[in-house]
Amino acid sequence: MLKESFILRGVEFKNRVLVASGTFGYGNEVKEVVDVNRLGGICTKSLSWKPRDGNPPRRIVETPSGMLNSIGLANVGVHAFIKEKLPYLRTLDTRIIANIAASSVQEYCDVLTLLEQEEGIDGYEINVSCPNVKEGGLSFGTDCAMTKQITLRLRALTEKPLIIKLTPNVTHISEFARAVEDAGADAVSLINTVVGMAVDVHKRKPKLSTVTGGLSGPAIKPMALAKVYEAAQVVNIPIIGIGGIMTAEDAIEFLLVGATAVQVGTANFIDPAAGTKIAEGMRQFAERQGITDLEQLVGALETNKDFSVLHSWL
Amino acid sequence: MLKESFILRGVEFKNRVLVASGTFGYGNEVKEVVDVNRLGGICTKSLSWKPRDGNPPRRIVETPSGMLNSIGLANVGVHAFIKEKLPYLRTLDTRIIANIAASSVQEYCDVLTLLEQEEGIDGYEINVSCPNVKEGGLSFGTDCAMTKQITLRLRALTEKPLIIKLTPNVTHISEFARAVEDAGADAVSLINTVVGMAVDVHKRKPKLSTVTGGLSGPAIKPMALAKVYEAAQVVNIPIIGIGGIMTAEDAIEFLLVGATAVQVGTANFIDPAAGTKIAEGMRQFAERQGITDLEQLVGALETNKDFSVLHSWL
Amino acid sequence: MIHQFVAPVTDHRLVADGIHVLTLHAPALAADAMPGQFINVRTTDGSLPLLRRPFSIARVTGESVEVLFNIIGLGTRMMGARRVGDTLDVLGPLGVPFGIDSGFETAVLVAGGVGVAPFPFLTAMLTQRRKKLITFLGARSASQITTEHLENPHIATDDGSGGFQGTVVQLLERYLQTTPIERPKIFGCGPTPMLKALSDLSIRLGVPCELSLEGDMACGVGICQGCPVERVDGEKKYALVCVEGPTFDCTKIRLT
Amino acid sequence: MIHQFVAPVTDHRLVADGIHVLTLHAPALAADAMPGQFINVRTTDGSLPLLRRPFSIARVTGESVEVLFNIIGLGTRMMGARRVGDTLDVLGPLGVPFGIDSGFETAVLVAGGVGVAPFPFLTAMLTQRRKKLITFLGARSASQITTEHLENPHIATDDGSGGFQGTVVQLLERYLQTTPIERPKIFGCGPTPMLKALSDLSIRLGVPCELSLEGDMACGVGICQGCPVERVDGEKKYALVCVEGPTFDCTKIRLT
Ligand SMILES: Cc1cc2nc3c(=O)[nH]c(=O)nc-3n(C[C@H](O)[C@H](O)[C@H](O)COP(=O)(O)OP(=O)(O)OC[C@H]3O[C@@H](n4cnc5c(N)ncnc54)[C@H](O)[C@@H]3O)c2cc1C
Ligand SMILES: Cc1cc2nc3c(=O)[nH]c(=O)nc-3n(C[C@H](O)[C@H](O)[C@H](O)COP(=O)(O)OP(=O)(O)OC[C@H]3O[C@@H](n4cnc5c(N)ncnc54)[C@H](O)[C@@H]3O)c2cc1C
Ligand SMILES: Cc1cc2nc3c(=O)[nH]c(=O)nc-3n(C[C@H](O)[C@H](O)[C@H](O)COP(=O)(O)O)c2cc1C
Ligand SMILES: Cc1cc2nc3c(=O)[nH]c(=O)nc-3n(C[C@H](O)[C@H](O)[C@H](O)COP(=O)(O)O)c2cc1C
Ligand code: FES
Ligand code: FES
Repeated sequence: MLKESFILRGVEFKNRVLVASGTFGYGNEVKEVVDVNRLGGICTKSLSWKPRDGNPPRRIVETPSGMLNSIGLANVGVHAFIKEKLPYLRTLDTRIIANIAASSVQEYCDVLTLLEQEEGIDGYEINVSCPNVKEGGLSFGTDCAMTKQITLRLRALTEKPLIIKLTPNVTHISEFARAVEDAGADAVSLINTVVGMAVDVHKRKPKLSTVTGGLSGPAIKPMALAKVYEAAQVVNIPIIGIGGIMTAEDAIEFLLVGATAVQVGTANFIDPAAGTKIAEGMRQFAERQGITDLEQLVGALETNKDFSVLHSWL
Repeated sequence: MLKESFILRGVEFKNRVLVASGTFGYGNEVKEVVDVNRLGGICTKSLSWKPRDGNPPRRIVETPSGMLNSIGLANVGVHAFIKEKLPYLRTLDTRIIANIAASSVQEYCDVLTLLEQEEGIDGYEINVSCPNVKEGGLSFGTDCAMTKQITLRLRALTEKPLIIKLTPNVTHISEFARAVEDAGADAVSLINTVVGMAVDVHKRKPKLSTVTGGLSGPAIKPMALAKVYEAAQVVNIPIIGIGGIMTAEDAIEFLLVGATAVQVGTANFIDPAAGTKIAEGMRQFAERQGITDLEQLVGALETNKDFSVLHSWL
Repeated sequence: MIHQFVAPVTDHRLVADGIHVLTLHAPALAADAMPGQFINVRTTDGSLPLLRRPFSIARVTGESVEVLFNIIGLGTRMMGARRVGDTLDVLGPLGVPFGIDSGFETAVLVAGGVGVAPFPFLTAMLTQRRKKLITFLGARSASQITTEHLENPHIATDDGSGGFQGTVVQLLERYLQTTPIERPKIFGCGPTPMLKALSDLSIRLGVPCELSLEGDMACGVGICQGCPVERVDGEKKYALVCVEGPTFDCTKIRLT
Repeated sequence: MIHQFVAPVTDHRLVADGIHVLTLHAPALAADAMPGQFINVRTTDGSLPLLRRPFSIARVTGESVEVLFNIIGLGTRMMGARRVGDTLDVLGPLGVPFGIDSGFETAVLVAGGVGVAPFPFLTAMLTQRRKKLITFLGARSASQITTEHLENPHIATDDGSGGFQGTVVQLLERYLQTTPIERPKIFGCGPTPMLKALSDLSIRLGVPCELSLEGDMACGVGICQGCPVERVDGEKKYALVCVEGPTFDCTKIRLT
């Protein structure tokens, strides 16, 4: 029997494949075509204090082996989430991670505090790729001190697993990973989307209404793997790997470079059952390789120690 | 008649399509299949003081719509370049930009000083994505102060166009662009490759001998466009846009977001004549649009000012 | 109920210049689909194109479903290369169907280009319900027009090579000026500028009108929030084309 | 001289289990190519797969060139889908041909799997030069073996379904133990572990041996520096497979 589970601050996840925030809604949209209970967990769409309409169209642009999105965190808001979405999520036999977005440290705290009063939430994932309105809209997630502060504040408010979701749009993601580890986070998840843009040359306009957006999908997988590997060199808390995962092999690449678990994002749009299929594919891979616990793959990459990730010539 | 040319520190380039360093060798490898004189310019493979063997195999890995490389700056060295490669380059009717790589500030200076004594070099492009051996191998290009210092030192040594080639692997590329503008650079070129990796799940080893490598090709175009756009908001010196350009439309996207010219990289491997075809495609596009000078496209993107690149919610 | 399945292609033909019709054996879809709904199709195994492509359900016969499309870019090129015996990965039926049961006597179907796609199915269901039908079809030229499985077709072409020279909305307006229609309801599908003109006309004439919108979609099932269309009022600013549409009462949304 | 051109596919057939042969009309290539050289083929218009794929020139007849391949991944799958009348974008001939003119009397051709690809062409040119020829072919099983346009074939299969059961290098070694060969030279092509075994054997026996190497290539023309193989000595540490190879004297390089 293969051991697939992992534990985060005492909470057991039945397998190592979660679905990523914003790519699986609130769990009920595709319940007819996916057995969601076979997922390790569901990260909800980011929740803000108030509902958000999101950005004007166009919000989605396809790019070579990737997609740009500029959704603007359209979400029902935490109150409607509790009333309308959580009851269904509570019926599921999988871990529910509430993903939180906010435009001030206080808003992060308020949303989490409200959710703390509810049954059925197994942990939090904090989306720090949000504009800090106090600082003129600069992203929290590219400011290491802010990211640490958010972590410290939220850590004080909950005993549940606290996952900080890091943005790749920084020079050294390992600094951020270490900072949130120091501040008491139970795990980091990475990567969120990569800043990108696309232009309509005929209209001479950005294709997205917001000029830039977030790139996801297979195009970013090489970058995501490098970021996870970089973070894994410095932190001891679990890492949840995200970025362009389409197949079980992709997921195993993330485990090998140091991820304890993975999240599947864009792939859900192409195949709503992607997450469960990837979990199944990982089981088959493990069996073929005679592995008894997926933990054996975590960080099991053999590297030639003469070469080092950050210091090589390209 | 369409005006295609642009000028950098008094040097006129006949059109706005150059071939990127490391993707067109020393200009002579594909002369049988490309009319190199129809290029705006050729950026040589990075030149270091001594010849470099490069990294052990495997150096190339294909990824979805992209490729990773870890060449290790294999190059003949500046002395052999002058003796063996430059004589041919001198015979060409296109601009020759010597790209320089080094592992210390002094080495950058030495290589440039040596090249200054030679005829036939129209300008320099400085590859700062190199490990700084004095600082334990940390990349010059991710350290804004170092990047500025290199620029200042080299500026003092030449009156020819000096282009600093920026790495995308930083939080705010605009800071770097501004720093090198302040230090007297004539232009910035961006982006160099994006750090990425790929794993062989069966061998449990990185596919590249150096663990990580540089991602290039269509996969990175959205990111490259966003970086050029970001830099264009803050600098007045010309920007040369690079990253995933395969077609004339791609090149025009870069012009619209603020690039004065472009470099074509990975596309040369797929079609050695990519650069000349893209230049031709830009001419046709301009004609169809009734444009008389390609300069009219530079930075001509219409953006909705309510939204700003860095501060939007994703 | 949404199904995800791999459907064999049982027929592939051209019904007009550049207009392909693929027939899929898809019993569950055929059983559940209603006109105006769509399917989201994976056009390749690889990651290029990455996303599924939405197509209206053009016709249902027995256990078969037809899609009608023209070739626009890579995804439709991949579809156009499908031969009998190949398969397609399909998600559907998706979206809100056209409202066909009450409030009108005569259905006025107005299509621009491949916007004709949902109308053979709609025609069949309206005929079952004994509604009267008039169909207006617009295209660049006559060779691109198909009237298969449509009732009472009137044609407009940009180049005048067939029927009225002008847009399909102009043709409709002229028709309505001269011909009284009993309790009409307009059903429109086509490019957004055409839908906007149609919407303006129907509001001006006070004729109820439902439009099937296009939009950039990633998921097709209400998850990604990628397909907003502005609402005219209500507490939420946007509706999602994939789950609240693609069919909308034209007075409820603002096209731009 | 290197050519870049779009060649029509004039024939596509299977010569063994999973072994495709495509014939291209490519006069300039046919005129200039020598055995051991390769072409770099664009397998798709899009960016997936992004890079060209290298293939040995398998045979030249008149103005036609053949490539022989099996399906490994996406690129070869795209090649395998090519039909007569389709085209392929080709760059070539590339690389250093086999040394076929002097220093030997008998050519011993040793192929592992699709490593047989360059040998029909090599056989034709060696025959022209009145060399003696013996060919050793290895594969997983007999169904994957083609002996078309080869001379004097000896077969080894992993599963024993044809000829000797074992590797092609083991077969060669046994053969050489019992059969004297007049001034032999070995020409090898196949997967790297097989080439390594062949190289070891030929060095041990003191028989001259040229190998055609595989390697990951981006450009195929000596630009990208992506295809190094370690040299045994010399001032440079690596040779480039695409321009200094793909054929190498086995004593000059170190296979790993
Ligand atoms: C609900 C719905 C139903 C549809 N039904 C049909 C149908 O029955 N038959 C049919 O032929 N088409 C239909 N379409 C449109 C169809 O989905 C697109 O033509 C298809 O996605 C194009 O894919 P592609 O890969 O070939 O082109 P791409 O390479 O994706 O696009 C080529 C160009 O067309 C533009 N484009 C792509 N998709 C759309 C779109 N959805 N709306 C506007 N512009 C677009 C792109 O921006 C690009 O400039 C429908 C769309 C929707 C939303
Ligand atoms: C000079 C030269 C000549 C060749 N001649 C022939 C020929 O005549 N016939 C033929 O069938 N093949 C030949 N090959 C190999 C051929 O190029 C590869 O099989 C092909 O590139 C695979 O492409 P793909 O997209 O189908 O597979 P991919 O999807 O690229 O690869 C699938 C798997 O195979 C591995 N792989 C891919 N390419 C190579 C390679 N070149 N060497 C080792 N492993 C690889 C990949 O790492 C991956 O694991 C030659 C290679 C070289 C360098
Ligand atoms: C349409 C879309 C919406 C997303 N919304 C959110 C979100 O609300 N909160 C969040 O933390 N991440 C969000 N993400 C990021 C994903 O969770 C994930 O980090 C990213 O897409 C990379 O993974 P992928 O390549 O597998 O998609 C979104 C991504 C997409 C494509
Ligand atoms: C194989 C390879 C070698 C490269 N070598 C160099 C180099 O020596 N110096 C340099 O400044 N950039 C080098 N680059 C980076 C390119 O010049 C370019 O910045 C990058 O590839 C992005 O552009 P592209 O997507 O068009 O390839 C190299 C890129 C590749 C793919
Ligand atoms: S397409 Fe994803 S929400 Fe509509
Ligand atoms: S493949 Fe580019 S140098 Fe050999």
